[in-house]
Amino acid sequence: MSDTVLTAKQITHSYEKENIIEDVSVHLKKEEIVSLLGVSGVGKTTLFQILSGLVRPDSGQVYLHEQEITGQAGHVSYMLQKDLLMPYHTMEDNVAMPLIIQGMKKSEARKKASSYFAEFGIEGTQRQYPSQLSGGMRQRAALLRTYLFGKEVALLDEPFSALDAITKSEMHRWYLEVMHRIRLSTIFVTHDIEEALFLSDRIWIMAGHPGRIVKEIVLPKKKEDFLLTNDSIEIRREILSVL
Amino acid sequence: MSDTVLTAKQITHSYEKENIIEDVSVHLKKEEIVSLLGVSGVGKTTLFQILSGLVRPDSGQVYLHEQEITGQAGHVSYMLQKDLLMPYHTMEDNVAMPLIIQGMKKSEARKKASSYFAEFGIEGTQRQYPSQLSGGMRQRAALLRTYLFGKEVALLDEPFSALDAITKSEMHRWYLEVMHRIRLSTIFVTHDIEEALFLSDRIWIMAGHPGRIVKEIVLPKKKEDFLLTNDSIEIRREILSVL
Amino acid sequence: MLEIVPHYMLPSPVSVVQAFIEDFPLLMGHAKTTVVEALIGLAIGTALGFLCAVLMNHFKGFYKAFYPIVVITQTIPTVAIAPLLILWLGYAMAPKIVLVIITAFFPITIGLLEGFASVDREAVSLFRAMGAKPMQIFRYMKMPATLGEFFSGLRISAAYSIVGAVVAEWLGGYNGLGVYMMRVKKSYSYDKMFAVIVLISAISLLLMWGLGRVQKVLMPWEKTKKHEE
Amino acid sequence: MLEIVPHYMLPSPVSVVQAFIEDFPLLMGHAKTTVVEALIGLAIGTALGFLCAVLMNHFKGFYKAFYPIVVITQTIPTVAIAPLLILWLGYAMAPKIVLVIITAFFPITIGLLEGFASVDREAVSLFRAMGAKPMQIFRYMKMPATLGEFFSGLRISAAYSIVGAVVAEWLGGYNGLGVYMMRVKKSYSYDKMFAVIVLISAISLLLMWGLGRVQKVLMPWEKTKKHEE
Amino acid sequence: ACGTTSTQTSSSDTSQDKELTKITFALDWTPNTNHTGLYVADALGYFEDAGIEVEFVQTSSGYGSELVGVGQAEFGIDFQDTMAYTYASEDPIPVTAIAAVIQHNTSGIITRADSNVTSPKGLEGLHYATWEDPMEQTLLEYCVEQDGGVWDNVILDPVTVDDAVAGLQSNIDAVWIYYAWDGIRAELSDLDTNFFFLKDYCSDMDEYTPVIIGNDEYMQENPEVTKAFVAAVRKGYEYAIDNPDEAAKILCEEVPELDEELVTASQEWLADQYSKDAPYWGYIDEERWDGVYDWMYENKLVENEIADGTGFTNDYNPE
Ligand SMILES: Nc1ncnc2c1ncn2[C@@H]1O[C@H](COP(=O)(O)OP(=O)(O)OP(=O)(O)O)[C@@H](O)[C@H]1O
Ligand SMILES: Nc1ncnc2c1ncn2[C@@H]1O[C@H](COP(=O)(O)OP(=O)(O)OP(=O)(O)O)[C@@H](O)[C@H]1O
Ligand SMILES: O=C([O-])O
Ligand SMILES: [Mg+2]
Ligand SMILES: [Mg+2]
Repeated sequence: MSDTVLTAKQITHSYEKENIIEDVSVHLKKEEIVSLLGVSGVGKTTLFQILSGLVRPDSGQVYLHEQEITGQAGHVSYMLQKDLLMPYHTMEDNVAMPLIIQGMKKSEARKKASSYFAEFGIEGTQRQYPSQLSGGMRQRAALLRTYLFGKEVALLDEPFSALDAITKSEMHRWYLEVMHRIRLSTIFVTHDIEEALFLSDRIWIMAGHPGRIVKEIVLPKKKEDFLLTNDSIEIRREILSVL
Repeated sequence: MSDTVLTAKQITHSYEKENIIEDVSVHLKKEEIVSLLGVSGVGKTTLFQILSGLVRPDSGQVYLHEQEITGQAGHVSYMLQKDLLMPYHTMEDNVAMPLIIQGMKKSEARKKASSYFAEFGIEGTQRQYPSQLSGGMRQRAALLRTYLFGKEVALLDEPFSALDAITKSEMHRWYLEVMHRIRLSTIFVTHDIEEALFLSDRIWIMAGHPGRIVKEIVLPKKKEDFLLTNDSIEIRREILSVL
Repeated sequence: MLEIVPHYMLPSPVSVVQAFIEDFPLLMGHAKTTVVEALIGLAIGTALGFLCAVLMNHFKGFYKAFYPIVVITQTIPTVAIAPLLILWLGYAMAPKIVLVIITAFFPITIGLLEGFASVDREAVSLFRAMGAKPMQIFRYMKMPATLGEFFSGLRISAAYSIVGAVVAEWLGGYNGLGVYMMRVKKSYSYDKMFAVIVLISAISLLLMWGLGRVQKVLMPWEKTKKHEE
Repeated sequence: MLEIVPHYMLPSPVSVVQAFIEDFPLLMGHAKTTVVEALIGLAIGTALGFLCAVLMNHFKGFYKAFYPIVVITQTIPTVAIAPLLILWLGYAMAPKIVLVIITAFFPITIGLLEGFASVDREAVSLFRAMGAKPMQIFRYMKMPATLGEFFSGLRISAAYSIVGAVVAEWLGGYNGLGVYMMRVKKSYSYDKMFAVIVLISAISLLLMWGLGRVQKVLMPWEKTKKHEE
Repeated sequence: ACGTTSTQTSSSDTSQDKELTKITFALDWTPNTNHTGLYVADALGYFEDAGIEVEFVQTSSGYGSELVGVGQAEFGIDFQDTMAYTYASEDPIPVTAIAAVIQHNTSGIITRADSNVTSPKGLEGLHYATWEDPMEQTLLEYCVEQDGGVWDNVILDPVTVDDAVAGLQSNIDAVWIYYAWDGIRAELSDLDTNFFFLKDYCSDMDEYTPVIIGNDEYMQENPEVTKAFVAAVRKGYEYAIDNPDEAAKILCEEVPELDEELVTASQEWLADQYSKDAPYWGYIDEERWDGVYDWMYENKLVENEIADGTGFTNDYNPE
């Protein structure tokens, strides 16, 4: 058995007869973090919707290990670009929803969800409703909810975009720690090149119209101080030139 | 007459009996750009809601020039943290809304709004509905709509957070150009320190619980290559230490 | 002894069709009256329901004072007000239209009130920030956001309007499907009775279908929604 | 000669109150029957309306087949089905309950259908991504998102339920406010007639008030919305 | 207020152990003095003595034949003229009249006194409230013309007048009512009115209205119960004829919603009418009955001729 967890083969998809993404083939390996970069509107979210099975592509297939999951939702953890917290559920229930969906008893699910609130800097908001929270707090709650999907692959669409530098790096650290502990594999969309450099093992750059993966950058394994090396400056230049 | 356009005096506000921001006094000068930094949940959006007159603070006053506008909406251009495009209006109508509200004829307002679409990279979406656009495109439409408010002060709550580096720097350039041409004064919330350094004349740092403006940094006038100077590295360090 | 429907009360489909064809000109004549009453009543009822909802949504005092009255109008049986209506308005269309109005305005008011109440507060904030006056917030935001609820109320009202006019015609009148219905019922003409009931249902369905079309045109954004599953 | 309301038809408030007090035990006895019919009818009608809406929302074929039938049930005048209902169900509460059910289920179905149709597609996507089954999407998302529309339908149904039972009682029966009403009307006791109308309205208002309370409890998130202006 | 005084309700405490035959009786409308005999028979135990338990059900008007026909009630009240339509149809409702509640048609036209109407001809130029029934209009036309008037000169206002006294104070001048209830009520009111009986102007068309009807199948299968039932009812009406005041009290007690003053006055008048000119209460005269249906056929009110003897029998109510 290979160590590839998620594979997309020749994905093409259109909206209103116009191709949005074309011939996208990618694979994600176990415990890998890949970031997806690309200008606004290039098709990143569309690709995620296809990988998550929410949208069936016009052509192409998606596999989880060897199992085809094209157009089948529910196999991967997916954080949508909007936070999509339900205004009619408390924060606790919103975050606990994936557990409840998986059949966990409501009280237990709440307890489990609630136990992560402090780590995410939203302790005390359990009984509040989403409308009472700040944008960044809502984004963190959505991330926590995604984590509780508990799948082995996570697709995160701009998970840290509403966070300040401090909160963001706390979340980064938490994420890397969790990733390794639960052997999670991740693809995430970001517009922050530093974030991509810091977090990822590989970077996919999507460009063109229709959008394709035009470049893949493999980053060196160890990242301590990598962001300050000449290597990284080279890579930054490369990324910007492709975009 | 002084060159101060917007003044906030000793603003304090609470939600559910808990003070969120306390004793905030700031002023904004003509043609100035000030960025507001602060960790998630510190009260930046709350301050903006008060400055824009949408929320009346528990205590304190807001002035536009010498006129008190505390709790009076409609005096400044305000881009909310969510894009808030109306699902039932076309993109064109969404963007043209401030002009329509100000009494411009619908057809004329549409034409005017539409003329900016290309510059914002959303040309061709005029007749589409917001749900058909990507996150970044929606954010740009919201920014364009805010520009069309046409007030002399603009409050922008994370206006560029959903944009990739390229699109973001295009928007930055456009903004600086417009700013000077129409003599606009701006406060904007950002989590991107580089962006704050690049765009602003001053940086306010909000911190604490309840949130206060704990530090103001005045940046040197000319910014060409400023981001690569030692000065700027010093300032970055200062900001991170305060946050 | 108990059949599902006693044979003497259940005309054969053939005889119903025959009755329909035979009385066709008569039925059309009566139908015209009823449809006119129903449509005028529905139009005025809609306008009135709309006005009520807008005023009740806008003025808290008006809401408190008006809500019980609105409910009470629905709880007074027709027979109780019918004599007064005839006294004031005569036997022609006016009292029937009034009864249709009373029936029609209520679901519209309730639907709109619910719609207005569930409008996104942040969208209201945005419009206020633009300096929008209440009327503009209403026109460009609350109203389109509430069109769905409005149509759901209107659907209910429309479904009641034709039969509402028919029932009102029982109070007395020169013509209308209600008058026809009472006459054929009195003479135990079950075939004609069925024919007129079918006609009433058909007209109502036509009205509902028309409403559906109008809604599609007025809510074009609904088309663009991706369908799940 | 034409006064606004002829004096002989308009009893003084004092005599209405007197009539109410005098007939109080009798009224309460009748009211009990009517309220029981209305509440049972409303409860079953709500459940049925709910079921219809869920099935119609979930199965496109069911929707197409059922929508006309649902409309038709509302367009058949009571008198036309009354003899059959009595034939099948007798003179006791059953036929009245059935008529209340027929009245009550419709606004609920229409309200819910509109609610389901306007549910946020992206929220549905999120739940599908979580691997939620249709029932779970319904329970944790569609239903709470649609509670507002549900209550707006239920309000309409509730407003009709008491008077619906009263009107149904005119068809025939042993007791109930409708029976009382017809009797005092035939006796030309306008004071008692007004007393019973006031009672019907009062019970209806009480029911609506109760619904409002229930809605507040079931939709706690509405409280946290900031109020504009 | 009606029925606060207490009279004896059940005179019979015999045969407690006997199984009573349950019967449902469909009234034509709300209980009124047309029904007094029925309520008396119930209150004074005549039914119980006959081994019957009767439940009265109030209905909306116009269902008598249908409800009895389908068997939801064994007996009920209907009117001779409305029954004609079903007897003339291809598939008649299986009901038969078994007793006349009142011998003669006690209905007629009420007008304000200032209209000075004393006979049908007087309706010329006046506004008459019609409920647009062919039978109604044909019979009234017949009476007007018999009286030497011209029907076309009567102005027809298509409105159902629930309250004649109220109606006469609006733009209506003439209303068709039953004297025993609405006529008496008008007498009790402040309004000065005139009234004439229709039967006085159409002696060849004096219909039975109202009549007690029974379900054919039930009556064939239970002739003894039917006879016992009619006998008890007859005893009740005979009591009402002899004791109008007491009978009124009983009705009021059984149906406390009714207005006692009206009931008492109505009862007083009706006492003489129930079996007027008849050999005994409930008797239906064959010639008169058939004559009504012949008249209706001749006047094109029914499409088919109704055979003589259709729709009634005195068999369950013998001398
Ligand atoms: N309507 C409300 N009701 C109750 N509490 C609220 C409400 N709105 C905001 N808050 C609270 O006020 C605090 C500040 O929120 P605010 O939105 O101003 O933060 P922010 O600085 O904009 O954060 P972010 O960077 O995450 O957008 C938060 O703790 C939030 O929970
Ligand atoms: N439902 C839809 N109907 C029509 N067009 C759509 C729809 N969804 C997306 N698109 C179009 O597809 C293109 C790609 O959108 P997508 O959301 O995938 O971009 P993205 O790369 O995620 O951008 P961003 O960084 O701004 O979020 C855009 O041009 C958008 O207008
Ligand atoms: O038919 C009558 O009611 O007189
Ligand atoms: Mg996207
Ligand atoms: Mg904020």
